[in-house]
Amino acid sequence: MTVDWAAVRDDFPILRREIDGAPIIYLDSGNTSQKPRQVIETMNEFMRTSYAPINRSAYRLAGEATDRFEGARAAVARFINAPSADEIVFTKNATEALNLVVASWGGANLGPGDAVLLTHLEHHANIVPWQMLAAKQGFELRWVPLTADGQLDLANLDRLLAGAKAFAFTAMSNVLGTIPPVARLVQAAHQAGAIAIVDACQYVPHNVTDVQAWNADFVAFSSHKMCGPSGVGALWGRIDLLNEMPAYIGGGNMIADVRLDGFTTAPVPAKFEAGTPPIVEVIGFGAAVEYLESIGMAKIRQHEMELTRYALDTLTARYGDAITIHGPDNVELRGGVLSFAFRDIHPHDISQVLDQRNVCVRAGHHCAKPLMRLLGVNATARASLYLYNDRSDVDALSNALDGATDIFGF
Amino acid sequence: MTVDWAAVRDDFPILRREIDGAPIIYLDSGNTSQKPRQVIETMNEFMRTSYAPINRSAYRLAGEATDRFEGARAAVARFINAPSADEIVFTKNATEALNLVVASWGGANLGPGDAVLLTHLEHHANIVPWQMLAAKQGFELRWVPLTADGQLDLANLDRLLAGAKAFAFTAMSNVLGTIPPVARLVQAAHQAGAIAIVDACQYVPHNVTDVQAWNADFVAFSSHKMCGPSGVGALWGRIDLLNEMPAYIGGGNMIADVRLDGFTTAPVPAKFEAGTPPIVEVIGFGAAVEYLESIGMAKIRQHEMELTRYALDTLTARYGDAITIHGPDNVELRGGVLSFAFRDIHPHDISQVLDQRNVCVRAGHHCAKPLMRLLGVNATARASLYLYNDRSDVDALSNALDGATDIFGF
Amino acid sequence: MPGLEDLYREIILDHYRTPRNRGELAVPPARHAEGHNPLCGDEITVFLDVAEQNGVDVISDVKIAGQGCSISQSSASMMSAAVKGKSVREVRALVRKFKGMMSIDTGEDDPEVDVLLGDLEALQGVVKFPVRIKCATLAWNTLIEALDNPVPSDT
Amino acid sequence: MPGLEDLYREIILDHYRTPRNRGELAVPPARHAEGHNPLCGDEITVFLDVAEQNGVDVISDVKIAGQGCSISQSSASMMSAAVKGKSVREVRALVRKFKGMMSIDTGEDDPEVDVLLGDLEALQGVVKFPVRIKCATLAWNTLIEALDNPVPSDT
Ligand SMILES: Cc1ncc(COP(=O)(O)O)c(C=O)c1O
Ligand SMILES: Cc1ncc(COP(=O)(O)O)c(C=O)c1O
Repeated sequence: MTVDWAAVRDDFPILRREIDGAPIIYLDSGNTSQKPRQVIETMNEFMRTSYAPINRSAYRLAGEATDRFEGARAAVARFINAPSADEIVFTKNATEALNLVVASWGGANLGPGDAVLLTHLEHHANIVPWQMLAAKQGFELRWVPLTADGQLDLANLDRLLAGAKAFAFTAMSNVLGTIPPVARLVQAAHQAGAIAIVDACQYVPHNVTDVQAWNADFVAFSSHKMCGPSGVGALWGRIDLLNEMPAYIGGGNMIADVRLDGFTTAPVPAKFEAGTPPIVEVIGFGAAVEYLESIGMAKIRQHEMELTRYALDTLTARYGDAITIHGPDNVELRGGVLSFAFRDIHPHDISQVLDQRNVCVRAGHHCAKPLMRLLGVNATARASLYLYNDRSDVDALSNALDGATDIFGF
Repeated sequence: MTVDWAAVRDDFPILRREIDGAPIIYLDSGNTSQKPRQVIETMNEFMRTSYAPINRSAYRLAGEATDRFEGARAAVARFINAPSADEIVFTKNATEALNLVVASWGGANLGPGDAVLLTHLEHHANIVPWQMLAAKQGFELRWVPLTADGQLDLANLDRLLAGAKAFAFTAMSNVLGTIPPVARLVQAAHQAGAIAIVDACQYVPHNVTDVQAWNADFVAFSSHKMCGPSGVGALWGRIDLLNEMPAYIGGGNMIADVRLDGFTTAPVPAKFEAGTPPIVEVIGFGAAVEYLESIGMAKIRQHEMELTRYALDTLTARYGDAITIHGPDNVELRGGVLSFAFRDIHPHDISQVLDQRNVCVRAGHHCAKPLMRLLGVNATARASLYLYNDRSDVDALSNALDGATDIFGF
Repeated sequence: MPGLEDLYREIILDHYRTPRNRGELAVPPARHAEGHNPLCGDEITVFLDVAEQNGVDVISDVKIAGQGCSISQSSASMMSAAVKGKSVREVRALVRKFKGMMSIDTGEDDPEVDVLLGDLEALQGVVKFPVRIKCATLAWNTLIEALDNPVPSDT
Repeated sequence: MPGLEDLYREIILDHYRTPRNRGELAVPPARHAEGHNPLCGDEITVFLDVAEQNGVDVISDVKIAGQGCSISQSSASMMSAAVKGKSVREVRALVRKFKGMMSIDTGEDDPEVDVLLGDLEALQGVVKFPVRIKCATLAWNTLIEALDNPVPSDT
């Protein structure tokens, strides 16, 4: 069955919003995605008719809400093919999910003489927590370098992994779109005796994800980048690791017992979910994965590959050497994230000119300053695609770029 | 001007939901509060027309969303009379706010030989984080005991504070309703050279809050208990303390710069807001405080005091010795949280019987197990009141209790 | 009260008011485990004496301590009566059967053991009240803990 | 492009293409500070030589290093031209005036100092593009940092 992409587009109310009499061309989904009416209405309806505490009260309304909350956990687990819903820990975003692993697993397992391997592709969320812990516990950080077209340079992977206790890497770069060979990296990590932590924040929204096929140990992602609400993310972890790990943040729900002189922890996942959770947001997250499933992740990936190909071709055909699009050219190896340099115009000015035509792209360092330095820039403009984008959006981007040429006089 | 409380009640769509043909009697607001249509609609409308990233992208849609987000921060600051909106750090809930203070301020300032003073009234959120840090850094925890009617016993306060570096206490007990004399406790802490950390999670939703009048150092609270969305809380802190404190969780937004060998932090409050924030939820939180302001916190407090008096009188008049309501009898000294024991019936059974008449109360330890042990119970039933409750709700509770008498045969 | 008859059957209230096998057993030789219901604060401790009889491990004695609501207490009491004297293998089959009645999937039945729920069927009504399922199963999960992961004793 | 004339005035583009006072000053004797715009990754370093002349502290030289968009770079360039040779007190007054033009409240003006924005008025159009205000003020905030909290020099 083919997907009616125009109908998909219609699911997103904001795409009908007009500024200066014309609709928005939203090309910033790598930053955060828009929400379909199915998600908005689920949250709206839930707050109007069914809002109640989770796992704390015993009346029917609360039981119903708890069932929906746990149903969303099961839906998220299924979406990434996790063996069990108990292995899904809800966090506030992917950043917290990564910090949780670093502080809890890393806090208990890393010390002087140890090493953790990262890559030059990483987002700050998968760098700074490690730097913070390394400063405290004194282990070494190592980095997988990049090839000229922005792929991981795996030539020395085994040497880099030798003696490492963890390998933490992105499944898709938010700057270059690069999709590393996740299963192969996990295998290399395991062979070296390291655990594998996957920052799948950009991957899960756009691809079929199977954490068991990856054979990873931890996988982090965020709801807001995958048609779901802000305010919630998820950590999937192998149950044996989650069971062993010490508590992360302390408070209600994560305890079995508290006495004046100490506490014992609740079973996973409650152990890592202190305090009142993002109740409405988790339920909206569940609606988001159901929405994506109703279309099919394989089809979404196909759609985005075609659109990415179209964008790469359109922009280079029209602007030739005046445009540099970073990252791999082969759309099998990349997602629909297009970071580019255009003439000598600063990305912020490009974004400004594009915004005049309602074309929304991000200009900046994309929370990946080390990568920016390697690219030799301090910012790029970035157009990022999602299921609700189509060729007309790419054309609008291409046309609007001309305006920059006018003003900056080339 | 008097408030039209029936109109207030009408603002909450869920109160029109029926189960078994009768409306819900929601008496569990101490757990989490219901949402008025003004908040639901703000979130709904924002997601339909204005959703965009915050503080990251430069196009107009993103600028607009950032302004609304920061506008909500200003609204929350004003609501508690904070000197500056920069002193409001958005967290995922009050629990995270307290963990942030403990891990960041406590992590940098507490070690062997130091002491922190807590009270027997505390919620797990203000106990467990301290126990976790104390286990790592080896300082002493001390406890302010209670009087027979559930107030803080301050007879030995100065002795308990001697040598303490922090005094962390609740501004209103979620079990007994007790409202300690916050300003006086802050002053005592300061006189002893300790900072004062106020868990105001139950206080801010129900009272006029003035953090400057309290002269506190940190104040934590949650949106979901004050008519706002789940998934967001706030920490207010004195700017000089926040400026000095090390980062808490690491990632995007909280940095000024990141290099392979380390990072520098952004100014407060960004320093403590790593990753994509709960965008929609913060904006909904802003709508919630505006909603509460439009009614007036002094009037809400007055309404709840009257209703609490009515509840205390109604229940004791009808059930006499068969009911024990914990906490102070003077409604000036307590909020509308009524924990009670009824005959010898277990709270869970009470809740079950009440639920049959759609009366929603919480049965359990209320995340305050140390306090439960002091009360000599392992659970209580708790009815908690808010602005949308009225005398009919109290009457419904009182009538439904009779059902328990029937079944358990007294 | 209409609607609650299925939950509060007379036999359940009887076990609640007059719990069987209350108390503790000396540890060791007994083994024990503690269970918590985070929802309502219920705490239960199950003590077991396991003895070999004719080459089979048998629950020769059982005691229940702790506090809880009518459902968790009566379920514990009825459980204690049901498991006393049974072989460990029969007890495991009974736990599976009981949890099955609570609509919790516990995998395949043991084809070689035949156990009957008997009085325990009175608890069937709990299924209509999903939040109470945790109360009804608390003692049973704790029993399995006491068999598989007992609290280490000091000696 | 219609709508952007107010932002990209000719004089602004001129300062962007031909920035004044680019470079560094030896530290010490110069003082310097770094500024970041987290939104777009712009980085700027302001170097200042402050010398006493007739009993008043004067900005005797200024250099700007770093990278950024047209607005942050032209604002830095125009700032450097404007502050060179001015007394520190005049410079503070100018910063207040400039930020006032950017609709940022900076409190009372200094009643005893009279400064003119001159060419800087070309940046007034930025106010219509609120996200660019941070670009326009980056150099100015960094200038104040260099005066009040310069990066410590090694000697
Ligand atoms: C690759 C990658 N990792 C981590 C993150 C952090 O996600 P969040 O901001 O939702 O915590 C992002 C998004 O900003 C990302 O693109
Ligand atoms: C007194 C008190 N402190 C802290 C908390 C924790 O709040 P949250 O669950 O929103 O983090 C609560 C609510 O459960 C509370 O009542």
